[in-house]
Amino acid sequence: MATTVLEPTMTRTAALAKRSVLVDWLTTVDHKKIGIMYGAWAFFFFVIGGVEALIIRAQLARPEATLVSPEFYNQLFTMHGTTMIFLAVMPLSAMFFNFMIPLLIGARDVAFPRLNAMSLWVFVLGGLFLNASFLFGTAPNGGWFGYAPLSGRQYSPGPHMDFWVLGLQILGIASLAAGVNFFTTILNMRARGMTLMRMPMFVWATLITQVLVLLSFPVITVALILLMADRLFGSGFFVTAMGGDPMLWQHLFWVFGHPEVYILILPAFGIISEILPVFSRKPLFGYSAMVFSSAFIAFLGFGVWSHHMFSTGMGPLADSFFSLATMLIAIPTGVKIFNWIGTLWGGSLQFKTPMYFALGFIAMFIMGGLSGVMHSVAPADLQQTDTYFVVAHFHYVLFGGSILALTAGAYYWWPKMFGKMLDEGLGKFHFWTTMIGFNLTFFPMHFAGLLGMPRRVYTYPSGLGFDLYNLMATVGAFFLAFSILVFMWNVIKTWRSSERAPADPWGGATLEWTIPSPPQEWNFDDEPVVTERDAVWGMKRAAGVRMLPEPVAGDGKGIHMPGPSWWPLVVSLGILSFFVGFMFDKPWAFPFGPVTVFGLLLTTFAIFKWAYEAPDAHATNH
Amino acid sequence: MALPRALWRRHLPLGLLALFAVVVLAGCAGENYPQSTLHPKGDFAELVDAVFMKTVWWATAIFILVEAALLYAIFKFRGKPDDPEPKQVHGSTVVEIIWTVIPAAVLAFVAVPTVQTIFKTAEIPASSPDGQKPLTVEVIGHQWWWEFRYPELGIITANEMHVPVGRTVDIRMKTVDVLHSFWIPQLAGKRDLFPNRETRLWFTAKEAGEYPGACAEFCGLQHGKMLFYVMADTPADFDAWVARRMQDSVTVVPMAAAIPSDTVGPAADATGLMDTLTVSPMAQAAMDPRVAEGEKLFLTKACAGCHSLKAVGGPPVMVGPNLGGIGARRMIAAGWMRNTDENLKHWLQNPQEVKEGVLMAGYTLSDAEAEALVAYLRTKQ
Amino acid sequence: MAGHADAAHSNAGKYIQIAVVLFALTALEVALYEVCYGGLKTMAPGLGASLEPWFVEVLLLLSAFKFWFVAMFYMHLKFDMKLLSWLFLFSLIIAVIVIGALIILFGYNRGLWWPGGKW
Amino acid sequence: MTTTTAALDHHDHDDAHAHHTSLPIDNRKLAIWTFIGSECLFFATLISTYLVYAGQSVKGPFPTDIFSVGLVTAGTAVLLFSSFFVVMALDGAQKGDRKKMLTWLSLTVLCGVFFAGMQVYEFWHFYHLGLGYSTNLFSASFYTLTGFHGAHVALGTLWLATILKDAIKGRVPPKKALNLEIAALYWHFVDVVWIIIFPVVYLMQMRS
Repeated sequence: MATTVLEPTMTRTAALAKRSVLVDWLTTVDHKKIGIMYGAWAFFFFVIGGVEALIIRAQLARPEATLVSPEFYNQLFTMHGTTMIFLAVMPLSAMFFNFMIPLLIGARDVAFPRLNAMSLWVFVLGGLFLNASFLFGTAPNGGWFGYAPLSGRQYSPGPHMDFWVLGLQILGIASLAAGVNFFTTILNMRARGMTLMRMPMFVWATLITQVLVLLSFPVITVALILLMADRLFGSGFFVTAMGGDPMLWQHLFWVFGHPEVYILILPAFGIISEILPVFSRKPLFGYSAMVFSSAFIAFLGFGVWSHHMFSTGMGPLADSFFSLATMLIAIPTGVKIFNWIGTLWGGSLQFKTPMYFALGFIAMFIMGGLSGVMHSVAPADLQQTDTYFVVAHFHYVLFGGSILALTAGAYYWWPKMFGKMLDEGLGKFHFWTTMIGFNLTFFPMHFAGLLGMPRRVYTYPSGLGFDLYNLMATVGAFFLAFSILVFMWNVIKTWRSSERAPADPWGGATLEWTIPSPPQEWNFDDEPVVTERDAVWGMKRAAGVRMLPEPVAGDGKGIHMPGPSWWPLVVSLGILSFFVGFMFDKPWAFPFGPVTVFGLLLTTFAIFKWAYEAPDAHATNH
Repeated sequence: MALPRALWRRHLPLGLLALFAVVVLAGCAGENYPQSTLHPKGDFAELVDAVFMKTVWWATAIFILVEAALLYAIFKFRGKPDDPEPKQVHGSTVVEIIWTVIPAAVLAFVAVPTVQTIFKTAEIPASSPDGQKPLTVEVIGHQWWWEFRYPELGIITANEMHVPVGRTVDIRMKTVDVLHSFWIPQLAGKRDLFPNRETRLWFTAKEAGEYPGACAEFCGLQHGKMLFYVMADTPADFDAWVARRMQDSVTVVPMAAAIPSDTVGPAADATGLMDTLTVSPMAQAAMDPRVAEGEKLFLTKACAGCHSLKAVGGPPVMVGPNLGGIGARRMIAAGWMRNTDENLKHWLQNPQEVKEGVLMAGYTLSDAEAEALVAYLRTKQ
Repeated sequence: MAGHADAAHSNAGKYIQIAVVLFALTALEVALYEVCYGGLKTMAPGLGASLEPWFVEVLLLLSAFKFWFVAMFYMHLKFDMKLLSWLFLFSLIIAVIVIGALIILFGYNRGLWWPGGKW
Repeated sequence: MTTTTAALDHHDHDDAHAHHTSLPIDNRKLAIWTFIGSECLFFATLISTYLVYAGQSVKGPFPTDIFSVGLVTAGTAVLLFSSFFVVMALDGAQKGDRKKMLTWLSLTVLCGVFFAGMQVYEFWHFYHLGLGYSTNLFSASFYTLTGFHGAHVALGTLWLATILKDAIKGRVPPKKALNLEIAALYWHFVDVVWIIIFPVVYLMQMRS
């Protein structure tokens, strides 16, 4: 808003060249760099969570095994769940939100670039903080659901669950800030002519996901605050001796937890809805139905949380209500699957790797969806809940759903993000190894569960008939790990290749394919104008061409871009310090010790500096 | 990669299908799965199984139809890059309505029996199939073992619940510490245990047999080894079992054993009580001299501080499981190990090795001492 | 952008009127409490007794009015984009669902309105 | 801590103003409304907790032993008036009436300080009546609910004071009235939350 502060003799390029690479990435507010960092960190955490899973599977390969101690096992499955949900799948989705949303809606950046950078750094620091617990041998051990009173002070002394309670609060800040940011971005930064009903499906999915984040994360935040108060300040919210009720934790957790499931899967739906039309060369079937079904799923998502609690004995009325509400969700979800198949129908299917993964997603998600309907049958759920049947179900949804879709998205958008194509041969090899490994791992779990194997057990006796299924799952898990190695090899191979990707390798329908790969810092030389859904197909049709001509790189002259800033990173450090303080300050003072106070002051200070930072809106190459 | 790719293409679907078949068939094969939810042996489990199988058939039918449609589309509409643009269809309201209504109708077929079963299973029958009043059993969860009380009979036992076939069991549950979940898959679904609220469940065993159960709510370190057995006896066997519990040898239990549940460890002055103790007639009568030795050890080695051997009339609150009839139980260490002499000895000598974190500390026992204890406990039938 | 709502803005007089209403409603709330349970109970026992059964309902109603006035006029929802009202309303609906459901579920668990609902 | 993001939203001047917006509304105003929507669930959860636990404490002191309606009614009135003051200040800011803006904004900040002070006094008073944070279920849920509201008041006061400082230096011309409008929206929200808390916590709990 103030006048531009620019050294008149220095061009932007020269100014940026002076900064070291490290400083550039630490201070960047560019949504594309932030997106790439989200992806890199999320993949790092994904590998950690995967290694945890492999150790779990190795321990369970045989009955009565003693590979790991029960304590370490409990830490492993707690951190595996927490990591995969909060540090892998959510931020992998965030990678695409960050990189793709401004491109898909034809914007220069997100609404609040610095807030965006803050979300990233808070997420990274929160993730590192959670995993740092392993270094002290005190990783969280009370399950990703942290049920009280086991997670309370009496039954879980030591810092284990403190790491969890504080780590999730930190991560919640990142999610909420990103939620506000992307909600605003999508509603307010769309290209001219891009009405809501012309938005690409992934944008819709993102918008609805942000609504879920904004309305569900405050609930878990409060629940975590209550648990933190119990653990650190001696209150008794979940201590029955004081009149507290463990049921409250369960309700609050699942009021958040169920929408969270849709936070994990809706972006996947969005990615699939982008990929299928492009590789079927045919628009998405039933666009409006897809929009409304997403919205309906999200809304119902707030009314079904107690289906995670059928075994607590809520009474027949509540059980019936939550049973029926849960079944209702099957309808819009079915509509989605049918519409995807409708999109394929009559198309001219192009079998590239993204399409492979997208089709694999549909095939696997149907399975996860149907086992989900089985859970909605409350009496049947009394047999299934907390067994390997549930483990099988949600891995079909989260791996067979989310991860396959995110992988599809990675293959699809890789050329746009990095300017190089991932190898098709390796990609398809990756696909088949994934499908085999995935099904070999998780399909037998259905049976282990139905035959009576509970979840979260570090070992099981022989003679109950679980042995074969567990062995299969373990073999499958290592096969699945191999498929991830194939993907990593593909990435390295692509990295080292010098072949450049064209701007529009797939014949895309959305705006990102009209600009060079990778995009220039300012995204679009001219703000695009949209006149219809699948805007770029419209442009191609209007021009009578199959492919638009390769765009010429612009010089970005006169385009206002936000400048880099240190303050998002500093605020994140302040927030981290604030929360870490609660762990180490206990003996010093109640309730705020020096580290917490320092964190608070640093955060406040940095926010003020941030607020009054000169808006470095310099024009490029003026 | 030309060769492998061709191989993949040709054999992969078949291979997956074969694997699928093996897994499915293995799961259906019955008798080898004593903890199975698919082979109900009680009325509650049967009600659940009936509604579950309904869902399974619907789900399977839908699965086959939708996956078939998907596969058909994949194979039918393969295109080449230079094919002409296919017809640009944007959707169809009629089709959308159809595929909204049909699943809704299918769900109605699932929803109705679901709600019926919810209400059926929620209601504890007023009388058993055999006409008797249901037998009340109180289940108390502990980290990491199960206590069972029969208030009408005055019996307390642990980790092995005896029920008569044909008589409904009315279960009332509570936990003394964290949440647990009570689950005997062949007889009934799960029900969680809360510290502040009684939860209830019921079932009637239809066939005599030994039914393994497990804790199904994560409850800390040894959640994995919090197992138990339900022994469904014929009415005659059950009466015999009750009679044996009534006659459990009278063992002097130090008063200090009645310690509150949150304190841990042996009664402080258990050894001081030795002077007042007399060896029980039963131990004296036993042929094996180790039995008398074992009884002495049971009292001096602080076992009695946490465990009672009396199923009836023992102290109301004990830290450790009640051991009335321990000699005849199928399993030890909360359903984890077979109750053989060898295992029992190992357990007594190395409880932390068998079940790390369990409250039973290692009271150094020589081999001879452990064997004497085993011999003594074995007499508790 | 900032000026878009200016034309429709209510003037200071309107704001004062609303302030007065808010103050009056608050006074009514406190008075209701005083009559039913507080110091005025002895002075007007009949009135207190007749109002008492509706105490919670009336209080919630009065608060809802206050809430509505502040949101509509002070927060300009009445004059601003409809989207903002929907945004707020949708959040409030979810919030009320959560509060209501929890109260119902816990009341049920404690056997408050379903005899034998204690399991 | 979610409140931190609110401050950031407000102070974030990054919005690429060269870019048009799709809706006739500034990014920051949309963002604060989004954030307020999110905050609804934050307070709904706290209020739920308080209500679910009402009457569940196993030992005293209980609300009837502790609360006195007088002081908190004064605080309530002050908070309501501050909402009125801040709309007047905003009116001044939008019309370029600097004196009007400064007067009413100063009053608003004073109200914020008074309310926060009232709460600190109240907590101190309750503490000396034997109601520590972890004394019983009532105390913990009461302090958590009203404490987080108080933290919002404190943050809002700091925010408004910052704008007051800018305004005194002449940095809040009419075209920047949005800065005040956003803070005012947040302030009103804090007020409506109290409109719920006051009867639910204080008046209803005092029933004997």
